[in-house]
Amino acid sequence: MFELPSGAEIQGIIASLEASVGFFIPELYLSVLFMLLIVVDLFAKGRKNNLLSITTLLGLAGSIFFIYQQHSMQPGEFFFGMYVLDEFALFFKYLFVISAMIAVVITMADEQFDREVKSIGEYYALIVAMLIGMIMMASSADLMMIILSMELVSLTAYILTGYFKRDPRSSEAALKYLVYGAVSSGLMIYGFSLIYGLTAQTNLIKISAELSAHGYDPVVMILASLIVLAGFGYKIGAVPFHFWSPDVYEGAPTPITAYLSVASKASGFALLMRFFYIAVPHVVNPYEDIIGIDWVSLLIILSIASMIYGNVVALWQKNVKRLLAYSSIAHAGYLLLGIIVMDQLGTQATLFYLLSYFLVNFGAFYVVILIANKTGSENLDDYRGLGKRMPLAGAALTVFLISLVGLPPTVGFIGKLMIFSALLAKGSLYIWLALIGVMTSVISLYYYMLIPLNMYLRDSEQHGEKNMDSGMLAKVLMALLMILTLYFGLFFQPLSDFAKYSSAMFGVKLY
Amino acid sequence: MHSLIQLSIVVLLLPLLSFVILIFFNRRLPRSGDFLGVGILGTAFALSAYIFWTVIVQTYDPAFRIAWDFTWIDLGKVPGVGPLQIKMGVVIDNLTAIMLAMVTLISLLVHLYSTGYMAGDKNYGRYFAFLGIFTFSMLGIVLSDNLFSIYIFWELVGLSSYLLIGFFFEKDSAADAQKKAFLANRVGDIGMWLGILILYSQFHTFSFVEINANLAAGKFALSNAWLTAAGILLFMGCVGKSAQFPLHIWLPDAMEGPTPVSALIHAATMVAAGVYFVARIFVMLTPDALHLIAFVGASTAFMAATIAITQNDIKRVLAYSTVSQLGYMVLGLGVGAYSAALFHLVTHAFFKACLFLGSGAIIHAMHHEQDMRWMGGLRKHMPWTFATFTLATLALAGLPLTSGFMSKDAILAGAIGFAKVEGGGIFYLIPVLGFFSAMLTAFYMGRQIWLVFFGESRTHLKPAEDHHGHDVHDAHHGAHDDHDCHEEHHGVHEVSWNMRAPLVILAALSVFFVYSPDPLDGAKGWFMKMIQTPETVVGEASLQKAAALRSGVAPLIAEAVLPPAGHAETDSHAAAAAPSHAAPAGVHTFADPRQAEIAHAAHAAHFPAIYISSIMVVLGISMAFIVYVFRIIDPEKTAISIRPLYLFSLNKWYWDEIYEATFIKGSIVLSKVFAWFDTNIVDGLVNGVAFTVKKFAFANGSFDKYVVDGLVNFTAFSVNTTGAVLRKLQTGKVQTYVVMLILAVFGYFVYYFTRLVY
Amino acid sequence: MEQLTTIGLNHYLTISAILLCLGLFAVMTRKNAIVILMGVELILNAANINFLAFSKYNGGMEGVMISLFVIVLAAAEAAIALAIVINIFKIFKSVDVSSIDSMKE
Amino acid sequence: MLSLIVFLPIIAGLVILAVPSSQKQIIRIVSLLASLAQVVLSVLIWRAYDPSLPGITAGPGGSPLGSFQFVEKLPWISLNLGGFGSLNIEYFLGIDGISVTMVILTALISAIGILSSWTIQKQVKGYFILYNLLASAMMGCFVALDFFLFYVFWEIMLLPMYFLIGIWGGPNREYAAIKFFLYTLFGSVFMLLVMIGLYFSVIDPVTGNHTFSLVAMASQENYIKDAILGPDNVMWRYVAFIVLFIGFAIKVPMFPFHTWLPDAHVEAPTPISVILAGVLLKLGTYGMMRINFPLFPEVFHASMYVIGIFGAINIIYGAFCALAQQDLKKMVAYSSISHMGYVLLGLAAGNSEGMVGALYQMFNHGTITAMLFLLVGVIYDRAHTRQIDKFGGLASYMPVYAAVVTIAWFASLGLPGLSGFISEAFVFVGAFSSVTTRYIAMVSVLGIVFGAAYLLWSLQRVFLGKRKADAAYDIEVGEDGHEHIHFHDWKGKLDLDGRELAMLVPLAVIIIFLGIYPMPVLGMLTTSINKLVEVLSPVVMTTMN
Repeated sequence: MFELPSGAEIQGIIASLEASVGFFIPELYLSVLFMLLIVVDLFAKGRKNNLLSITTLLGLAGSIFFIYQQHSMQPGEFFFGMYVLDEFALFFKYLFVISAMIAVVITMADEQFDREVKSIGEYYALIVAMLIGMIMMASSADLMMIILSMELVSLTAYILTGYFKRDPRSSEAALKYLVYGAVSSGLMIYGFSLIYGLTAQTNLIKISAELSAHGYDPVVMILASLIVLAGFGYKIGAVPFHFWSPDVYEGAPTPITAYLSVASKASGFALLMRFFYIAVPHVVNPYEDIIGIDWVSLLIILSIASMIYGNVVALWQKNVKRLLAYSSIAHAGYLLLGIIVMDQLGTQATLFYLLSYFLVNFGAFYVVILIANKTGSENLDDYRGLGKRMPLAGAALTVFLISLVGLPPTVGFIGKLMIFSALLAKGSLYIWLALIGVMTSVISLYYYMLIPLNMYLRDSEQHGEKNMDSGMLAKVLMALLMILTLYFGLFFQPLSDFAKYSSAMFGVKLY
Repeated sequence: MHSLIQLSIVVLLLPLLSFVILIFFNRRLPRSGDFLGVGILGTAFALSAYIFWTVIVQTYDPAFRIAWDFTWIDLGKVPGVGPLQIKMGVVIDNLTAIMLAMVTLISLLVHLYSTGYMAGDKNYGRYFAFLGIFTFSMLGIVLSDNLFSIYIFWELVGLSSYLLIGFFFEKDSAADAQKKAFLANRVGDIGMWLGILILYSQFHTFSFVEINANLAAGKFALSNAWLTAAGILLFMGCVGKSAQFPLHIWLPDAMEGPTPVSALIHAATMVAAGVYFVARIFVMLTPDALHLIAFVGASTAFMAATIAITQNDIKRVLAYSTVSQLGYMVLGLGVGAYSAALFHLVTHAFFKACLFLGSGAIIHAMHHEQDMRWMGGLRKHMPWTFATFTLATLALAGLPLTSGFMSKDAILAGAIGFAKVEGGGIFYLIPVLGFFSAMLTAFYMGRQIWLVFFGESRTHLKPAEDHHGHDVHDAHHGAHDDHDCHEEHHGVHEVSWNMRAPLVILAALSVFFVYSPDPLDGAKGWFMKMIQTPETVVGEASLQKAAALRSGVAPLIAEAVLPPAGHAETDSHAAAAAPSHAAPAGVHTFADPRQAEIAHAAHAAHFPAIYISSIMVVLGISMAFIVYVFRIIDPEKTAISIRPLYLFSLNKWYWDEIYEATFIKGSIVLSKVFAWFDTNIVDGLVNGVAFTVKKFAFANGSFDKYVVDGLVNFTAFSVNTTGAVLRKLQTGKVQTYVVMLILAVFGYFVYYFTRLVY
Repeated sequence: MEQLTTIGLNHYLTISAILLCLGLFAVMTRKNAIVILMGVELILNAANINFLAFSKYNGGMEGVMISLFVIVLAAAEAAIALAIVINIFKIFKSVDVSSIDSMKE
Repeated sequence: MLSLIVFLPIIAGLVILAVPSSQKQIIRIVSLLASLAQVVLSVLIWRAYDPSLPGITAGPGGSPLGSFQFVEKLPWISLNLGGFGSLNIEYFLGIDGISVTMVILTALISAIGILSSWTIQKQVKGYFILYNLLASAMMGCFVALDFFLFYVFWEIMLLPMYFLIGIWGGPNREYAAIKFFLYTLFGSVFMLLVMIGLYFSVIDPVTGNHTFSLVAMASQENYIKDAILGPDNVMWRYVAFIVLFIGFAIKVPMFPFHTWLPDAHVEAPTPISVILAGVLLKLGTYGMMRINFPLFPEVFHASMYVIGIFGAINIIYGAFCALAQQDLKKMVAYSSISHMGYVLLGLAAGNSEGMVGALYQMFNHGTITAMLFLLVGVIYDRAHTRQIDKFGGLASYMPVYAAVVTIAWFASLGLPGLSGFISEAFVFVGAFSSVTTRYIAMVSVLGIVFGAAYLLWSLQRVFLGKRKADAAYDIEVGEDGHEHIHFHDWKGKLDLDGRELAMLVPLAVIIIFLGIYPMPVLGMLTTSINKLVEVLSPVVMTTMN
């Protein structure tokens, strides 16, 4: 049935592979780092080894150099269309690498690790592995790469979630994550198989061309789209595919929660955007799309449900991590708004929002960790009176939360501004979406402000003389994140320009 | 600027100076600075007297008028109107000159009197400060050349009245009275303010001259009903300030203030300001408005008189008499007897001030006993007071040879003439009420004189528990320690010179020759000659013009809205020159037929009015004699036999109770309802929304539960039931999550499948 | 008749759909974590059958490649899943998924 | 100049940040100096302000700076948005007649608020940092001419306010603070959408780019015809106007969006009440005058009647609610609602008299209500209660206090000779002259009576008469035979002390002076208001009918 390739063809394949490897250096480098970390771990046995974490940090920092070099490369496909390199992917590479670095840093700060695990062991290696998976998710242009990279991310995430083996909540979270994730990705793969069946292609661009050229059976296409969407929805944590996320965020080690809520979610968005923009045929006006795969209305429902559900349910949360989990569901809704408009401005807005969310969410989780180190709790009630005892942490957390609400002068406000601008730039078409967006953000104010409310407006019951100093390094980092949040809220041009630059995606032209 | 204008401004500002100095420094000045108040007022009076001399005596021209104004607020070039300025200004004409002199004179006398009466009060200095600001505001009203500044000073007069009524603010009754006075005045003021607004909205000016000119030119673009409404609304200001029915209720209560204040403010000047104001706007009043004014005046005069006959408090009798007399003045203006009404204003000011100061002397001497039932026989102890009080009483009752006789007669003559011209019928009610009130006046004043001055002292008859006068006058204790040692009536003696002198001066001013050589005809005197009824600007002619302009094609805005100031006079003079109606000698000629007829008829009714009113006064006095002197009819028994009527009068026609039950209770209930509405419904709705949002999260816990009305309850309930189903979903069991995942996909699929099929 | 006698694409697809449903059914209803994991395997294998079938009928190699990778993935997933389940059993002394619900709402 | 006056408090806040929190006096003095410098600057601005320049829209020849004064315009953000041109946000400050009065008011009230904050003992450092942040943001709102900048300042105000009420407030402060926050945010998020919509609808005539400049937005010819808020899109223009109006109305606060105000006032500490009533409420009506009305003149024209009705409801409803209050501060809060109703009514009139009255009323209400709240604070400091029926007869024992109260109370009820009267009078003059709002004005004058009713009634119950049986103070007969009163645990001077006089006397002087001679303020704003009226009425309105 299949003919073996001739020698010349093999030569060509080898040449192509050799050429492609040149575009794959950061990933290769990170893979080396991954293995190196395992080796280092073997040598350096320790409860919480700074050597290991610093190696990770340095290694990750080194990868930025390689990623930076890719700017000069021509955007394009390689590895036979399996993989692309474009500004869009580069954006996410930076985002993920820095996320991983921050995850490492806040892991170093988290004292829970000292209590829970004997050895930090392969923890950092797993973070790097997850990073590789996410980078590949952002660059995949082929169904097979998508499956592989997504599974890489998922599998490492399961392990990291359950990393506190003796903590029942951590284990429970891992199990739930595992079952839900496995089913979702299984369904997604099944959906891919249907798409493959319809088009006989696995490359996104080719799928798009095939669908446009020959048409398709709408019922099958709906089914395939829906179950693929289930997989993506699970990754971005959007309603109604969000169910895993509150439990997992609550149970996972806090650095992992932060990492998941920012980087993993962003990778899901990267994938969604690429798949959505490229593989799905659409014309400029989404309402003229072929019935049956009206992805825009699919995403609209997803988005509205996320914004409302996330914000409304968050009102009742007593655990700060869980509260932030629901908030992250809501933010997935806002991010989807930017994708819905399906134009260059929307993409730019989404990317900007991701940046702001990345900055702020890490900041918030970092402070939560620092507070948990001192109080040993993530419960809202235990935040009482903290504003006085930890003034900088309180101030920083307040700034982060304000940014999450989307109030000036924080970067979160600019994010919302960009998203709503993208919506309103379409004229009156999406005004109602913007209305839901702003209304739900008012609701969100209430639960976000519960934290400053407890920190400042209420006095704590116990007057422990406990040392509440979180250390110089932590303070500097906290202050840095806070100042960045404020600075980019006022002078957001660099971020925004970067987002604009990064909105260029190979294989599709956005207007 | 004319030198008289300059002087008048000095006169205006002097009392203000007195206020400023005394309010800040009274505690640092010797004698709390009373000499300063008296001195400043003396200067003011001297200057006013000079103005009076120059204007009335030297110039002696009925049309005398000088004015000066300055731009107070410049609104720039207003779109749709053009350059717009709010001006403030001073006008001096004969009326102003007379009023200036009158106000400063009475104020000076009251200042002087108060140095005796108020001596020893702990807030002595502040008292004079308040008198100063009152005088300032009153002079402001008198001098104003526009509605806006009149309104300003009008309110300031209200403030000073408020401050002075509540001078003994520790007394709850005083505090109540001051609030009542201010609020009743405010009710009137909003009417006045609306009237001003109607005129302003048409002409974009507050100035009398410009408004009159525009009205005369027929530029009033709204219907005549609006014009009438404007007049009536402006008159509401007078209703409040001059205590006309139905806002008269505050004036008797205002007697809670110190008696000299009652004399100055609540008898002579402030309450007369309302009448003065109606005189100022007289020319803009349409016949309909005038009718209403006349009826209000007549009913006030009658009602107050019927109340006065049963009151026991010496000051309350005088207060109701004041209301009644103010009714006369308003009646006079309403019937078009302009100069008569103003004449009565001035004469009444003097004799009523005299009466109040006299009663003050009595009260002072009686250790703050105000109930006439426990007085009596004071004639012997207080001859000066008795003499002046009696003279003023005669003037009030309207006996010939007094000033009151002339002015009241002129008003009643006008009323008869008016009734005739208007075609009789209901309009005859006005003179009838007027005459009847004259009789009642004579009766209750006779009663008062008798009860107070004649007979034997009845101090010992006073029930002991009723002896509360002292308690409420704590403030005076210090001053009257020397009196208190004389337990009984023997303590009563004549007051000191500084209280006596004002009485004498005021009494002297109640005699006829001050005003007119002929005791029977005020019209022969200088006053009636100087103050002549002005020509209306809303007569037939201008109303027709206005109607023509309204219906006509001429675009109003295109025309220059404001003719140069002063046109009004030339217009009216030109019109007056036209001999449209042959007028009898001594009667001012009018272009407006209605005014001319009334003037004519009033002139004709002069002597009938004299006869009738004399008869009425004699009747009244004889009745008083019959009842109180000869005791032919026993007042107590009569009171019992006509008890309902007696109570009706004693309780002041139950107006206070009616207002209490309706407006005051109503407002308070309404305010409670609104407040409840605010916290429960308006706020509750908001909270309800928040509540619903929270319920939607199907969780429980405490939330700021405020009032949840039925609607919100229902919403919460229905959301709750939905929540009960939804609650099963988020169980923490991962399999449920998977089920939800599948369901979501399936739901989506069904949705799109149906869309696809249909 | 041909539909019944000749094994065509639709037969593969039907089988895979049935497998998928069985897998989902297992995941949704079974208490035992291990059985749930088996359900997941069924889902993945359903996809594999699809890929292979389509690959055969479309004439490309991609489906075969993907199914190979998915098999490897399934193995990796199973390994991790078993590790987690063992850990769960250590802590909760049970692998009954429905009883592990300490975090909710 | 304007940048300086805006950022002075923030600079002070940064300085305070460096001061150790134990040095309370230094912290206070730094804040006071900054606010006094603000006052000085505002006076300089007042002196240098040229009242003949109208402002409001683009100046002669379509100058993008308009005829604004003290303009500072710097490019701030310039983003390339691909197909949508470039996003230009400017740091654009400037003042005209509308804002210059508000700038002066803000500087004044901020300084007085600082003085009033002297008694704050709890977390002084944090308090003054937040206070200064608030002061800067308020000032920024009034001088910003770029919508984006305005919005940023507008939102920055919320957080400090939340904490100032929430931390230093009364017993129910959590509820009040979050209520304030939620309400205001609810209003402003819609403003955000309108802002974006306007951005896409307006072209800067000079650069040809979309712009946030309020000056460009105020000229209807700069709108793209078929843009979302362009002239063709009538429905969305109405919607935008309404939501923008609601956003500002919440701040005003207009019935039925007012319920946050009584709660916030009752719970807030005195200086914050002063700021809230003195400046923050003005932002609502200022926003209407600066943004809401000139940007949508035809919608404004169509909705004058409705705005007027809401104004009347505010006036009368507020007065009635005030009448029923037992808490003195709550009464003053409701009186604010009533008085802001006058502003709304004046705006609804749409003519110069009404608008001048409205703007002047904003200024006067700022000073008068500040005084009212300060006075309530004085008695609260002493008695620890504000229940009206817990006093009585205070005038005898605290004569100076009673005198100042009388001035403030009468100013509030609109007594001539005090500034509140002139503004109320102009509001009525304007409202009555406008055909649209004539009957509304006729109803609203009832507010004058009820305003007098609740003020006089409270005055009587607190100051006049005799001590109530359950009063918050005791009467003692001193050695000299005179009666004295004393409040439990109050160590300071019984009557007003020097600091309190320093806060109250300047306000009283301003109130009296501006009541007698209003031109110093009115002179600055008439040109702008006339221009605004022109902008608002495409066809020259006639008030003759």
